[in-house]
Amino acid sequence: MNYSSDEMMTVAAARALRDGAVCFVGIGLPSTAANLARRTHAENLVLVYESGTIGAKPDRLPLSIGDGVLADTAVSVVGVPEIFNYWLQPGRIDVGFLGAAQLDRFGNINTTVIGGDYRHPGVRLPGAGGAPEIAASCREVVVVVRQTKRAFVERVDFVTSFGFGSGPGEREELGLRGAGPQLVITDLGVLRPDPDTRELVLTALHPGVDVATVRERTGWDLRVADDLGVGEPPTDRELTVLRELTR
Amino acid sequence: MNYSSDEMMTVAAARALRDGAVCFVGIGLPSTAANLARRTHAENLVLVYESGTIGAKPDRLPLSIGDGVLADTAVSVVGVPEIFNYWLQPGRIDVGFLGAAQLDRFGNINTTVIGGDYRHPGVRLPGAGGAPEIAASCREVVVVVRQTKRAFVERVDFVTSFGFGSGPGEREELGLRGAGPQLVITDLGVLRPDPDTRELVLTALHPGVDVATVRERTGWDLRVADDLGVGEPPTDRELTVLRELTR
Amino acid sequence: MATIAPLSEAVAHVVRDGDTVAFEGFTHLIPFAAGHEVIRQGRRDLTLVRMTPDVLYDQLIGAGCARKLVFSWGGNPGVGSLHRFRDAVQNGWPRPLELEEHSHAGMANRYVAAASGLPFAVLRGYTGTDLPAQTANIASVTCPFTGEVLTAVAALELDAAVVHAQRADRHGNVQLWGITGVQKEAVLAATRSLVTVEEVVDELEPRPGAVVLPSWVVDYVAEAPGGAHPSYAHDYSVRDNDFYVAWDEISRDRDRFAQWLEGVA
Amino acid sequence: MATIAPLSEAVAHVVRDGDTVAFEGFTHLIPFAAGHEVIRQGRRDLTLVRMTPDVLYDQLIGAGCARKLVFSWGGNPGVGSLHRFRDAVQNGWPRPLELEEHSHAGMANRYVAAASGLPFAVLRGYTGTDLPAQTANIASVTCPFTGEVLTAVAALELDAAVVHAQRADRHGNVQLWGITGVQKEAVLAATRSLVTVEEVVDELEPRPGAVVLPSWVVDYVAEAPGGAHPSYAHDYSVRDNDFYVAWDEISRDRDRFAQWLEGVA
Repeated sequence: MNYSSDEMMTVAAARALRDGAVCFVGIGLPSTAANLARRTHAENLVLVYESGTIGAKPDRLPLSIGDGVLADTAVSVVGVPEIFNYWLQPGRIDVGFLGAAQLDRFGNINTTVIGGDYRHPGVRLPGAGGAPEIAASCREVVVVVRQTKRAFVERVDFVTSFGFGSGPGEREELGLRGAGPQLVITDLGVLRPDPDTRELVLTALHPGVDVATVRERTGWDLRVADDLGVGEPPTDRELTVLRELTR
Repeated sequence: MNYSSDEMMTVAAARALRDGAVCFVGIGLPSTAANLARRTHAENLVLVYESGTIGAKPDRLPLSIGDGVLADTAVSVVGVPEIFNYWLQPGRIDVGFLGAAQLDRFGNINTTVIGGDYRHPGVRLPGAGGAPEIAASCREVVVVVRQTKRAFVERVDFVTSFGFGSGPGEREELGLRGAGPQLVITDLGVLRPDPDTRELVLTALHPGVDVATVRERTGWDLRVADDLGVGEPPTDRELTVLRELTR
Repeated sequence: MATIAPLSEAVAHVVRDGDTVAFEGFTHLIPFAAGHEVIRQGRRDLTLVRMTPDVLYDQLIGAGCARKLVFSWGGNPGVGSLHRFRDAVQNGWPRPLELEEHSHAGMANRYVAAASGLPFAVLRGYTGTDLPAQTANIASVTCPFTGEVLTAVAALELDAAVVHAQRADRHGNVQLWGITGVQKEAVLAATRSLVTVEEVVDELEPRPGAVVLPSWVVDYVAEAPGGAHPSYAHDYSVRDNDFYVAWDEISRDRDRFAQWLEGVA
Repeated sequence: MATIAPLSEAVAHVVRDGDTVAFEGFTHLIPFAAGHEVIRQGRRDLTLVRMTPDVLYDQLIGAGCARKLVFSWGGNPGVGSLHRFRDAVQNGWPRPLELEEHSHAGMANRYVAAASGLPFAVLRGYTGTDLPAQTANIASVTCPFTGEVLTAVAALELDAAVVHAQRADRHGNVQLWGITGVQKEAVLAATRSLVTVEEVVDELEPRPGAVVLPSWVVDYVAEAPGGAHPSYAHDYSVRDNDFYVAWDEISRDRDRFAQWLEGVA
């Protein structure tokens, strides 16, 4: 079956979720990917939404973080303070799934302002939401974002969610308990932090994408892993389930 | 109708609760008095129990703080942390009803240890429970306790719940927001703190009790108010309802 | 005891010029009808507070009711940006909008602190981000037992809180269920409160997952059936997703918005 | 994912010599069956934690399982004192019992802090009392915004938590209702946890007021119908008030207690 680069990105994100993992899900692409995973290889994936629904099993794609289908199908519905204090903060969540307006070389995320200064921004974005603490407290973070030169920048204009700061040791110094952004999935391929430098490195391409294209759409001098892989294209089943979900 | 001094005490305690007040109720005499009040002059009294039941309307006397009848008849049942943090601590409760093993001249309460020292006590009592924060945070505190020389002491062996410390200004200095013990109801009469010295003063006798008896059963040189009153005996209705409740 | 009153009367009592006021709701149960009444009553200089200011806050901001916004995520959920919010921030139209910005965890804990009668709350939050530099309401606090440094946020005390719920009884006890967000905390954090409800009933039969606010912590209850539209009230209505999409068009243009605003008045 | 196992096996996995362990329950849902299994397994040197240690803790203390008690109210509710507890404190029998004593508000907040992954919690508590002088786990903390001095309590981190609930499903999701106390917090504060249940069912149909613990935060679930006796399980059993009264007699005398203890083994 033919597929779009967005479909490839969503399928790749879904595959990153192991069965049985507990996943803190934002709305949009992360939610689509998590629901796809639950319908394919990860039947026992636990979906936690910041609206307070734990273990939701929506029979359709939720249209917002507070969709009634989440409450109707959850194992437990709790208030918003509890979801952050009892469930996210102590490190009970395996994977946090985040999007980004800007993402930099060291995995820091900006969803606040672009251009100008904070008080007089070029573009005012929606802001932090749950992201700063998701980025801090989940065992690991997966970022799903379309790869463009505007989005993939040397240094974000505003650190909304902390990745690796400007390199190794900073998370540890700040006392952040989660491992931070361990995986960035784009419409072109996959980036992972170098274990030594914490810089995001291209580790896999989606089928049919070349390195030059990825580098063109990256705002820093992108390093490429020695053992650069190429992902599997979406299977027919993955595409069928995904299109069923999003139609 | 004939009545016992305990019945007089319970009726006097019930009468101290105005209709519509929100009352934090401990088990035992306070609970009996509050439930009597709700069945006589204070139909809209709101009963809050530390087990997390708000607005319970038990159709019989609860046998413990966690009696199922409280949950079954409550307007809302919340967890124990919430009852203390959202409901007691911010000063939403009008009246806190406390008992005491020892009560001193300045309304301080001991329910921890009597005699010896803390590590090697003469008598080990149950301890604080909710009392220290009830005494601190309710708009006012009513203490219900049988009057004996052993219980009414010059200075408590251990301050479990703070009344007025050793005199005026101490509650304010400590930042306690509630007005403290404004009323002590015993089987002999009623004591109130002197507005200036904060010392508990005998302000009313129950019918048939004389001052000498009260002074005899008080471990300090008890002051008597100039306008010492005498309470009304229990009405037939009060006694009937009380006996219905406790039989 | 809550007073049960018509919406216009209740809003007039609860929301006043210059107030710090939250119209809370986490996608679900957003008090649109009450917010529109605030626009009709011409309230000004409000400090609007909400974790997720969305279309209702875009409307209040565009109508010139707000002086300041305290929030953690301002967008049109599932659609994109809030154009009246952006226009106010980027161009000062119809008046400048001061921002105080937090994370969800921070805002939730600020409500909890206020509901608990505490001046601050402790969390693991904001660490390493650029947010603390922009407000005095984020600080640090040292654990007296371990020496660990944590984040403190100031209690979010409100003059007024407005929320929508499914039901109240005739005594003014309020019941809401489904996604219950921070509505309880907002009401408990406020000096004055108003709950609009789908219906007033004789008895609140218990519901799984329901939060109940006793009458004596609520000041006003007003019947406003459908009062959460275009958001929804679980078991009463469904979200009007088309309106959220349509809002993107309506709000992009000042004139088009002005036209919409006339329809509210 | 919780493992569903027989009670003896589950207790052996969850409660170990030297543990700091809470058997929580606020009059309701007290895990007596699990506690008796701990006595049978001969656990020693436990630091027993509970807001309201009552008859079960009197039994564990009398049986010599405990080295220390962390608590806020220790009595036989509605009856009087705990004689085994008193005997241990006043006479060191069968072994000395170290005490760490708090108020309910302090204990509840200590659980909340541990459940929240924080080293401490802030409250208005203990002020003016003689309690802070007796433990290092009560301190003060200054609000970084207002300068006000408040009370801090250290997080109550547990090796193990044991609670009783009405039901679990076959995946190990647990549901309890009625008075729910601090059971959720205790489980979330613990490294290992065991929930005994009245029954394991195919599906947890939603109940008003129910707290649900997802399977993935529970280690063991064990069926123990009637496992809260002489306390009760709301909608399953009623409290055996006669036993609480009888306990006063049984526990007053060491020999009489020893006889009772033989019946447990």
